[in-house]
Amino acid sequence: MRLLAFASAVEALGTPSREWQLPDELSVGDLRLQLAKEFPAMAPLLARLAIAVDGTLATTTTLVRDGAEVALLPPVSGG
Amino acid sequence: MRLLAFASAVEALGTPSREWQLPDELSVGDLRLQLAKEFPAMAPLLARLAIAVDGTLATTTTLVRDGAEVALLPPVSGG
Amino acid sequence: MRSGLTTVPLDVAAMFAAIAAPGCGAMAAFVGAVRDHDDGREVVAIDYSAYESMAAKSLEQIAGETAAAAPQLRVLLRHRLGRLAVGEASIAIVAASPRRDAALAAIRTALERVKSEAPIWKREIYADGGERWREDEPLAPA
Amino acid sequence: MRSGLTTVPLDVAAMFAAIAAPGCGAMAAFVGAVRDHDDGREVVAIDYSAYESMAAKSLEQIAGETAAAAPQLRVLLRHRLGRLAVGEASIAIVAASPRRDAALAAIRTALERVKSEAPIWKREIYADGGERWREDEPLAPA
Repeated sequence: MRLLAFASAVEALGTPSREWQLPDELSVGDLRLQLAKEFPAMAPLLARLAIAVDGTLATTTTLVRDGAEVALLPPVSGG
Repeated sequence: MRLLAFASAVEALGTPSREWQLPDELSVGDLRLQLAKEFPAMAPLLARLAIAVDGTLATTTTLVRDGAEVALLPPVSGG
Repeated sequence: MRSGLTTVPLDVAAMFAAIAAPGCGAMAAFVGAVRDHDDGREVVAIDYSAYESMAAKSLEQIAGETAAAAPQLRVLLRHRLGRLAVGEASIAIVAASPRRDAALAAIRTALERVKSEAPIWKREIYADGGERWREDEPLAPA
Repeated sequence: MRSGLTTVPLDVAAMFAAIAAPGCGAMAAFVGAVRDHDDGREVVAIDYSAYESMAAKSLEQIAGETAAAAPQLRVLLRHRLGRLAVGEASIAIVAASPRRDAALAAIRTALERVKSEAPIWKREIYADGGERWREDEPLAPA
């Protein structure tokens, strides 16, 4: 999948965008656990992050397919 | 006094502005009675008219001195 | 730029510029324009007239009192007179504030007050050749 | 002109012109600009960034759904990205309607939705050399 980070999540991920290979299709809930494991700097952020899959806000049960675009979205401040 | 009329009151008065000589200082309440007498076309309008004396909205008891500017103000529609 | 009456087209961008301030992150505007119909009749123009001296004072007072309702709130309010074609703006109200709620509330408050407190009238000119004074709101004390 | 993101200065007059319609006598606007302070710190600029593809869709959706709330209501909503100095506009929302209540309600509704639904972030740049992400509102589903 392609992992995109925004705002403070960029620093936590170390980059605004990277490929990330995971063995299988998994839920967004499981993805959160994997993120905390693989990117420890992300762990303290995770509770505040929304996650979008292919441009749509995901829930814990949303499935992430291979090739998906997964965006890590801190609380927003537009306007 | 100088009598000013606006909107539909212009037609009722026959002019937007005229001098009007009244014997004495009088209240706006009495002025309304005099207007109805002197300008019969004004009578049906009077209940809807607000009256300003020297640029300030008057009440029935406001006194109109000689030389005052008295404005006949139908309901408004600015905006 | 001061609140008041004008016979030239209203310029909202210039009004925004006139009230902008580095501490005011929220700006709101209301613009009233001539509609092409009213009560089912086709309108081609509106003639706006006013008791000018009193209306000018009224608009300044409404802008000043509306601005006084919140800290750092700034309000500018201009009304156009004369014959306006469909689509032309008759009134423009702008507000600037550190807070968006204050700016949005200000334009609504000022608009409602103008509609009942300013001695201004419109005469609608219809496509069928007719004309009519609109006399909608009894003039209210400021 | 469409609702969405831009990197060039916002032009409220052009946005008003884009939504004007002969049947719409009421137009309202909200403009958000960079303030010179926040939480007591002096701000010199704000960097706005976005998840651009999703934010563009979100702004279009908010404008469309807000407009659908009332007959003949038209809404246009644009957000600027990049580094903005104090006083520069980051967002402009305009609405046109036959009714002033609908126009005024629309800009407030659209603004509140943008603040919680659009994936857009500001990073404040302070006079003391510091910088900080503002992360205020958990992103809400549209």
